[in-house]
Amino acid sequence: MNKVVENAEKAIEGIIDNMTLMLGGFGLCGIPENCISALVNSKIKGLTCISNNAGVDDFGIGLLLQNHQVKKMISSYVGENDEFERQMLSGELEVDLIPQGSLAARCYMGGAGVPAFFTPAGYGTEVAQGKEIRYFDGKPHLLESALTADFAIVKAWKGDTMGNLIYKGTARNFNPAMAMAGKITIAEVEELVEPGELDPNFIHTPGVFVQRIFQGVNYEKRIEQKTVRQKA
Amino acid sequence: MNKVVENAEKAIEGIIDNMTLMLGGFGLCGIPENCISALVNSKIKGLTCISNNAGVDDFGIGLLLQNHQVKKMISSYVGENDEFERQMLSGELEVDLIPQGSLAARCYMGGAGVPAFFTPAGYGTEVAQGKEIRYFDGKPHLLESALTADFAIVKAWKGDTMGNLIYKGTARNFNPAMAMAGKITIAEVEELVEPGELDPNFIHTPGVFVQRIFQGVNYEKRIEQKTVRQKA
Amino acid sequence: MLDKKGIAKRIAQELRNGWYVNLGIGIPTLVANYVPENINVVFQSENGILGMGPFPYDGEEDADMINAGKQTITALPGAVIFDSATSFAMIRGKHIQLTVLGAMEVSQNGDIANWKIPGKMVKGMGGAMDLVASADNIIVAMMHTNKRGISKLLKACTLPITGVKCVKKVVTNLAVLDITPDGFKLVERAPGVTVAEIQEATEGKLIVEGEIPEMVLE
Amino acid sequence: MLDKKGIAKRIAQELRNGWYVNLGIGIPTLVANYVPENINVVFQSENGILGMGPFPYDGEEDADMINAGKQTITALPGAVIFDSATSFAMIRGKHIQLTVLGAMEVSQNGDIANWKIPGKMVKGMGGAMDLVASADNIIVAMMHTNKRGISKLLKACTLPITGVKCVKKVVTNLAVLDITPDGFKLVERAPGVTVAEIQEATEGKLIVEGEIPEMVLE
Repeated sequence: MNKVVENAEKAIEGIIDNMTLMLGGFGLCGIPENCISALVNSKIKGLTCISNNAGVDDFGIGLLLQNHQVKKMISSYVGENDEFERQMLSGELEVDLIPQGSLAARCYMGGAGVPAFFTPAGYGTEVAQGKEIRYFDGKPHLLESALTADFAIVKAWKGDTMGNLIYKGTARNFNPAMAMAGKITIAEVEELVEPGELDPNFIHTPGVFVQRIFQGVNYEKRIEQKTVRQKA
Repeated sequence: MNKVVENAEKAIEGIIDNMTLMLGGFGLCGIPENCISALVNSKIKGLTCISNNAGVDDFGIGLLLQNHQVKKMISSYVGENDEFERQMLSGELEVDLIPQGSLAARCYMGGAGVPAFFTPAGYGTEVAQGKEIRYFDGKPHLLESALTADFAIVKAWKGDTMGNLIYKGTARNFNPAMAMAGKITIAEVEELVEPGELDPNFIHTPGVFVQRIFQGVNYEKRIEQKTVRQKA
Repeated sequence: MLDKKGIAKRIAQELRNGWYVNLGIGIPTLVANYVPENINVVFQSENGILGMGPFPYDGEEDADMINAGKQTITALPGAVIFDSATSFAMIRGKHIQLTVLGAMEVSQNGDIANWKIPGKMVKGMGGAMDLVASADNIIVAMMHTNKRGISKLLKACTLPITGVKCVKKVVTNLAVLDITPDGFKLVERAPGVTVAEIQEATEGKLIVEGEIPEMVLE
Repeated sequence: MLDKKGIAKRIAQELRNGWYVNLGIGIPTLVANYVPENINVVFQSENGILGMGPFPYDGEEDADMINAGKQTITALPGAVIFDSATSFAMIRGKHIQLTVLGAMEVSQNGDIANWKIPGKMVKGMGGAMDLVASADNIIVAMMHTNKRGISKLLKACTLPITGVKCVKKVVTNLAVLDITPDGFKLVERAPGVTVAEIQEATEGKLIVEGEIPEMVLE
């Protein structure tokens, strides 16, 4: 059971035009930098990207936007880059905005084989349009459907050759839920180790959810908002 | 923020007749031994117990059954003890059998604020009686409701005074999902430590789900089926 | 009249020992600076941390440790990291005792609008819709009027709403108001602000019963 | 005719490299002993482990390490522990490639009954209903007839069913059969067993096309 591929180019083999991808990360934190670069180089287009955010002009999913490879974004918060705004206003880019918790839950449910579930988020708002409403304990809920993707691409801190993953800090974010929801899940990691090196008791994503894994290179890990305090 | 109580007797304060409890564990593995003892001594009766199993005659929830404190069991697999069978056949004990995965999901959803969800488990069986059926991708699913409890009682390996928990091995089982689903969640741990001693990156149950915690004593950790191989 | 720090200070008085608290971006973030000395609360950031601490010292920032505003942060002893699905399980499951949010508009029945202005670029609701739909205790922190002097406390929201009948309390530069079935109930005046001034700045129904005390801020 | 070990050996031939496999209690558990040498599979136990290894040596058993049958087990390198909700997320989400279960009855359309006998003490379905409802690839391991000689491969199940139209293949002491839209298709005979004997022991519709090969077991 060896899921290791050589690099990002090999990892994204099989991704073709018009597929749906999930990409882990929150802002620029915990994004699969290597696979995004490989996608940019691949010229694959017409992608539907499910990702909490859409990167910035010159990093993250912003690079795919610059390259006109994205047809649709499914996100909770976007527009931190000018190209995104331009493409959306011109109608080139379709955007589906989803409450962040519903997005996370819809990915988790997709991976967990729960096709639909009720949540209170969005009731009474435009998010509720066209959705079934049902009351539980007197409180209105929307029926939300699960999300899956042709490929889910996640970034972890450490992984083993069987696909078991560990994330570091808040770079975890959407990665575990999306790892569950890919028909094929690709994991890029900062450090790839042999089976047995990770403690079975402390693995965040069990390898069963991961089909391909590789050790990435040259992680930039860009900080969007460096905020610091001064030493007294 | 100190959630520490002195012992099991203090931990179960507020549990009264006819309440609904969740009790973690799978078989006798990972059960809250100290709290079960305290409940036995308490004479509280009419309890509805949500637990995957019902213990054995002289251990685990079996002790509560011997004492006629349980009105109803909600479980996936029971009857590994004679008293259980006797009470069920005599009509003294009500039993609601639920597929194990639905039980785990219903607890998780209860903790996660999802009041109902669709699952394929049980379609076409007596479990489906009275439940809404809906097709997704051509496949029938049941609408299952979330479970919550007046008190959830879980057992962890280590915990800190803020309620953060770590489980060991397969003693994890139902404990994390039930910890989420208690209106009040009690955690008993083998080792109680100060905040900062557990790595924030490797905590199984965030303290936000736990209201009371104590270090248990005299864990028996009984093995139901000792199965071994001989050294060559 | 209060400035933004004053609003944050007043909201900090609402904190109770042992609460888990989610602070939105903007004025709400400042609340963390004014937690009373004898009060212990744990701050949640919905991108996946409980026990968020202060910003790191310069040079000690970690790209893998940010808050929901994408700012670099630290973790306090007892902190715990989790994924987004678990984070919103906490929120949706009502395990967070207080949510403090900014708003563009609040209506007298507790509706809130804070995510979208028609005709302007829409950036998305982020976690706001989940937070307002699930939290039992939501305080809105905002200026009483917008930059053009128009009231933000309305009979009904004019902007697309984020959630219905969810806000419990509003703290503005002018006043503290509870949302009641009958409208905005004036609870406290900001230092030096008169009831008449508050009435003037409130488009929605304002309920004034008896003497309205002035806020006490250290 | 096969014994239980033989059934397990034959099922082990169905394993493919890289599969995640859930083995039920009874005959299915034995499959783990006969994994072909060039095949790597990972065994899941639904109480929360992937990478289940052999029983521990005497004296090394750990009360905190058990399988779904409550037997003490070990973990192989690369194993991972998880909670019950995650375990059934794997199962329900179709991340497990093969499920091997015992059964009391299987019908020719793939229904399975393996949890309840009316009039007898009901112990519960455990994880069986979740497994059969979600798994795309279910092999049933069982004796062809019960102790009274009555067929367990039926036109329709007589016992309360565990799942509908889910079984893909049955391996018994007499034969390997595929479930097809038209009935039980005979694929292989157990060593020394004739087609007539299999026909005799099969109440449901048996499809026999051409020469039926005898199983090859090392």
